[in-house]
Amino acid sequence: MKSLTGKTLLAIATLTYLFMWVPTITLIVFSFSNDKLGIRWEGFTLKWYAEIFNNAAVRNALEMSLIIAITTIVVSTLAGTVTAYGLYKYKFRGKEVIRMSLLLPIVMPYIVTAGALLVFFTRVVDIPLGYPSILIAHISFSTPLAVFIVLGRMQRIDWTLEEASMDLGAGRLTTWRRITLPLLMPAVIASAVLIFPWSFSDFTITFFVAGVGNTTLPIYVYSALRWGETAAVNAIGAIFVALPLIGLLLMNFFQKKRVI
Amino acid sequence: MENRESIPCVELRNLVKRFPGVTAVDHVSLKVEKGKVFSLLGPSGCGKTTALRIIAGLETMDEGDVLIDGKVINDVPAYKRDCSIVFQTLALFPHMTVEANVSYGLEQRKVPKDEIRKRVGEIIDLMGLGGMEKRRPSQLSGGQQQRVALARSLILSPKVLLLDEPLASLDRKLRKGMQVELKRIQREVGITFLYVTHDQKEALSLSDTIAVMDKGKLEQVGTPEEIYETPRTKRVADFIGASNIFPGKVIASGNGKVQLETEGGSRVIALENKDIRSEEVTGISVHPELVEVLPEGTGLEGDNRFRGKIVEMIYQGDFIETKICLDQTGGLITSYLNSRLGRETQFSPGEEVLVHWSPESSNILLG
Amino acid sequence: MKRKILLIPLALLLAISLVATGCAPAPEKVAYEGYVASLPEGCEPVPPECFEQAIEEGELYIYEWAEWWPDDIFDGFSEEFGIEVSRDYFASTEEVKTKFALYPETPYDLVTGLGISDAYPLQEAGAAGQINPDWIPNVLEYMPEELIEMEHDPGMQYSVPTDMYFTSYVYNKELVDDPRIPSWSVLFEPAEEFYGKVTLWDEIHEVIGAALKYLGYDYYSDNEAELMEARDLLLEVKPHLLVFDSWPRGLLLGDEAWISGLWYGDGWFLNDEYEAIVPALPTEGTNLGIDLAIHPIGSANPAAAHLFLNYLFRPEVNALHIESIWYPPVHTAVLELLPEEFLKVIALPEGYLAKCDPFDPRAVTGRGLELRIEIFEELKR
Amino acid sequence: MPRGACPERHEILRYAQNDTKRRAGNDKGMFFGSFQTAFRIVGEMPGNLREKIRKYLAKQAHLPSVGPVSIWTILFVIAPLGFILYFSFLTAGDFGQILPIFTLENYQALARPVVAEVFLRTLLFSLATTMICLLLGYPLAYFIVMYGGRWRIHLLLLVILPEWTSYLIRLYAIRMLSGRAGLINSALLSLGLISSPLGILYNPSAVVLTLVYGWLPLMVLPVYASLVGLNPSLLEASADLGATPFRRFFTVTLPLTKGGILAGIILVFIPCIGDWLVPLLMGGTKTFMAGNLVYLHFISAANIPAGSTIGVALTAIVLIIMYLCIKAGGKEATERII
Repeated sequence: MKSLTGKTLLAIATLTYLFMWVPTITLIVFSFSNDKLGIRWEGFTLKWYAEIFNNAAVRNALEMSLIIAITTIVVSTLAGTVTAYGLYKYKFRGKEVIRMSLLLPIVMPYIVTAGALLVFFTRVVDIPLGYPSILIAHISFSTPLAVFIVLGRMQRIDWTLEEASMDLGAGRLTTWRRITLPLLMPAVIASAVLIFPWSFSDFTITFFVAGVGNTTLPIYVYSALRWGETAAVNAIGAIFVALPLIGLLLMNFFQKKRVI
Repeated sequence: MENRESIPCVELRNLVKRFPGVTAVDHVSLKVEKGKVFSLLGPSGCGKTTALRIIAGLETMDEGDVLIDGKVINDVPAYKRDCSIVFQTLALFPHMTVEANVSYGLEQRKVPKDEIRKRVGEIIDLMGLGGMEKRRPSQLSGGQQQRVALARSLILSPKVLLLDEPLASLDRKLRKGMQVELKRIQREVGITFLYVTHDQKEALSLSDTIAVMDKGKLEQVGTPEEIYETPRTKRVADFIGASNIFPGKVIASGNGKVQLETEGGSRVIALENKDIRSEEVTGISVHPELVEVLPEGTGLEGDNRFRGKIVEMIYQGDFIETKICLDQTGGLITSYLNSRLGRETQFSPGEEVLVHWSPESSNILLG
Repeated sequence: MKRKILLIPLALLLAISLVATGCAPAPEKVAYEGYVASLPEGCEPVPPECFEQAIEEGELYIYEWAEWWPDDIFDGFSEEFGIEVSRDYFASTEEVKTKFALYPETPYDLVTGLGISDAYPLQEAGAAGQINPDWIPNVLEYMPEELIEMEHDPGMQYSVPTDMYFTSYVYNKELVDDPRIPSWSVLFEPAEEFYGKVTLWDEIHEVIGAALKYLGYDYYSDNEAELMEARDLLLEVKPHLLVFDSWPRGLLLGDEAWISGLWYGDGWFLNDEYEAIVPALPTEGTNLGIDLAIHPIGSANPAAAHLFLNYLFRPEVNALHIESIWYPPVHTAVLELLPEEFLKVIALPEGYLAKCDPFDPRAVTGRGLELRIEIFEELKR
Repeated sequence: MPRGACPERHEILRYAQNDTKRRAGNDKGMFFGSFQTAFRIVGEMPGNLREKIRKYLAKQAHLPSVGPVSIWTILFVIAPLGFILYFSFLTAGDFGQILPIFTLENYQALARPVVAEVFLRTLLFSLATTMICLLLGYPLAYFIVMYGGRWRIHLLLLVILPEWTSYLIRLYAIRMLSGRAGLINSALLSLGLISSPLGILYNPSAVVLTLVYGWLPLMVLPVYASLVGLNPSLLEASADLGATPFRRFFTVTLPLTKGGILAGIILVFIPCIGDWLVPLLMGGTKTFMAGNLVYLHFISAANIPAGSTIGVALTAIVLIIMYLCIKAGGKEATERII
């Protein structure tokens, strides 16, 4: 890294990281500030963290968002993995069409999708606005993400391993469970890691298709922050950055430098 | 060989496999004897790997039957077939230890844990892998990985072990060592090996029987000696390394000899073979090491003597690859001269010489 | 290694989601006699059949502004009747309008905080359910006669007023010194020194209505010439604006906005928090806004909804409501319960109400609506 | 925007009531209804035809894996889009109803100068955002790949992790950070770099920078993936042939990572086109974007057909851009999409 290029790259990278992290760091810092607007530093407090558990609205919204995000992750990664497998393994007519139509949910403007789904759910099919509509919307969106991530991994996998397993006497299912899935796992987890923030913080689509009793965290934040206080919301934001960070650090600490 | 009435370990009957635009396996029938090493030899893309994969059940055939131990197993899925394949890429499970890799097959067969442990221990000893049990494949050398792959298949005591160019990824020296090792292991466990390779030397040194394939068709089946010394067709002759091939027609026969006229117009003599009808003959081949080079002064009398000029001499260590341009036809003939002899006779490029080989050395080609 | 690292945060997430899922205590059944007996003096009970049904229903779904009405009202209601209240929040009433237009039987029991220009289209689109007057004796008891007989909903069939609002503006009295206060001109023709410190609502009816009013026309006008004049005025002021924001609280508190179009009640609400900010009642007059609660046709708990409306009109509950939102009340008996300082909120200049325009459907239908949307689009582009 | 000539009140009420009745009754909606019919038709088929279908299905080994998601996509992605297209030809009632009156007016209305202006601004903002993302994201990804060593994954996670906090919460964090009383201004003031607070927010550059902030990770990820996939010996080879690092980058690295770059462009540019929250929260009075226009008609004006029409136009633009990107980048662009 002694070269000029190296130094320039380091500088750009550092600045970019700073750019990406400053808002989050501010958020974490001010989540400990006594100022209820979350703008100024007015002494250390933990009360906003307590507030998360005391304020029923915040707690319900958080719970709702987590349930939706976790369900979405589970269904989408499963469906995405299975679909990617089919797309990779079989040759059939219409494969390209399917691949391209899977791009649609990723590239469509959110607000158009949101409107389309709202109209579709209310005017065309009678799918109740609520968990069903939100989950359908989230899964429709996240599954393609998982498909493409897993598909990417599949292109780098040695597929004779699967044949080797069958040759050694393992049936299709056992092979899936013991060989294919472990090999795909990094991609499955990568999709979960990307789907979580997407589903957890989606506002536009959820906001449109949410029904009775479905105030998710982003909806609450949007509704409350336009007028209300921000400090408790800062605390929630802080938790969601801090948790994975702490997890990472712990893992690093306990794990000897083992290579996969 | 013929008088033994045993059931072949593996038998293919009229096997056909078509891929879009190409017939990979074209009506192949063969029998693999129990306890022997049988090689499928051929250039890459000749369909040998496809045939192997069909036997393993990893590919379905379009026509024909596969039999193991006399039973048709066309519809038996891969995981129920009594054979095991060692892949060219080895296909060791990267996320499992050596031990887990080796015991994988036994676990699928629901073998009791104690027995698995015992058999894994045995095979690891046999393979000389002691101490590597807990390592992952990525932490092993190429040769060690090879052994793990072998152990993983052998531990199942399959009726036949299918090897798909297993040594291709090793360097030359390691490959030599592994060939010897393979032979030893095969003798020790007594399992039938069906070996796919494109390396004729490997096939010659390892096999009891060799089947040469080209473009999906079986060209010739025989012992290594038969294949080497009497290749039946141009393609086999070419592939096995007999680089002197003279296409031609039989023009006369008698006295236990046949006379052919090559496309260039020379006459060559070969021994007559009762089994061969002369219309079928398409030419002859001569191994370069059987081609003698004589100083120019030597007489032209006798069979298979031709005048020529040395165009190239390539020192190959134990022999000198000498290319001679024949005066009569302008064609090239290759001779492997013994290095020492070569020095003694002191041929040099550009020199006019006489080439000669005995009629016994002429091998009649049929296709 | 990578995959184990990533599993930990996921596991932690799962863990907190489990912790966060608390259990609500099982509500106790309440007897009608106890309810009637415990009613504060002067309050009317709902009839027994409504009460029994409400207890039976046991839940109430409300759609409202976040962080607006105090939690105490809902907690008190839940505690007294053992009815679980579940609330969802909208960020603008327009959103409510669209959702109900597309799906009129969205199963909320009550939607609160709607202005008449929001509630009227809902009513006309068939989304507002009939309110049973027999089940809200306490509301009728304290509701002024003129609010029961409003033109757009005579007899209070589809909506119940909960409080009043005026479209107005606020200014920071320490930063803004303009002799024209409290005229609308401060907002619509700001002095040069305030360029970039002025905000207007991000809402069609407020921004256009207020401009019309400043020009001396009816707040709900559908006259094309008048509306075009309002458009020209707005386009003229647009370059001097900071943003269009209906809720510029953060901007006002951070001294980023000095003059903001805002509802009168919210002005006092902010004043309570930041003393420099004061609302102005425009001399030209404004609209006479009524906040309404509607009872959607999709409601699954009609009795609980009526019981809640009845409960909301108990004077001390209403006082809680009014005190926390700082909006003028519609309840006739709540004034004496409010603190002294609240008088400033309701102390209107003599005859001011006469200058305020009551709702007129012309603004939300036909040409009036069409022109408004055109103007708004032109303004926002 | 056009609306139906204001129908008499009783007509509207009748429409609303009929509509409500339809939903309340046994009618399962046109969609499920047609499904039922389809099932019935299949059930009534003669046996040999059913047998044929069964045989055909038996050949389609990919169906169990690809089928469910394909059906899902048709049902919940393509069908809603189709209906938006359908609704864009209808007329809106005064109170948000969709009246089944066919009209082309919504499309004629797309010719308004407002639409052109807003769409152009949207494209401009999105383009600027994408360029900045590329200029920041590519070096970052390059840095991680070349110098990350065994910290690569960690460095990459540091790019993704901020995403784990709700986008909205972070938007508000930026607002409080960049406001007049915010941290940036107070820091600059106390350092004496400025004499009065800067107006950082509520202008076009605030919108673009916030969009960059939001979408940067989606540029870094595909570029990172394509850089990791590069064979390092290629770089060495070109160095061996005497290429300077600079030339080497432009003649070898950049062309070979084209797929990743195009995927990044797709992933950043396209969401930007549809964004409406950032201009709403960060923008001033001159940052109205296409997403906001959809919102205005769809929600503020409750005119579903008009909102649908703009949405359809927006989707068409997005699809054209994606088509161009895929054409330029070949299959790789879609394969590297994440």
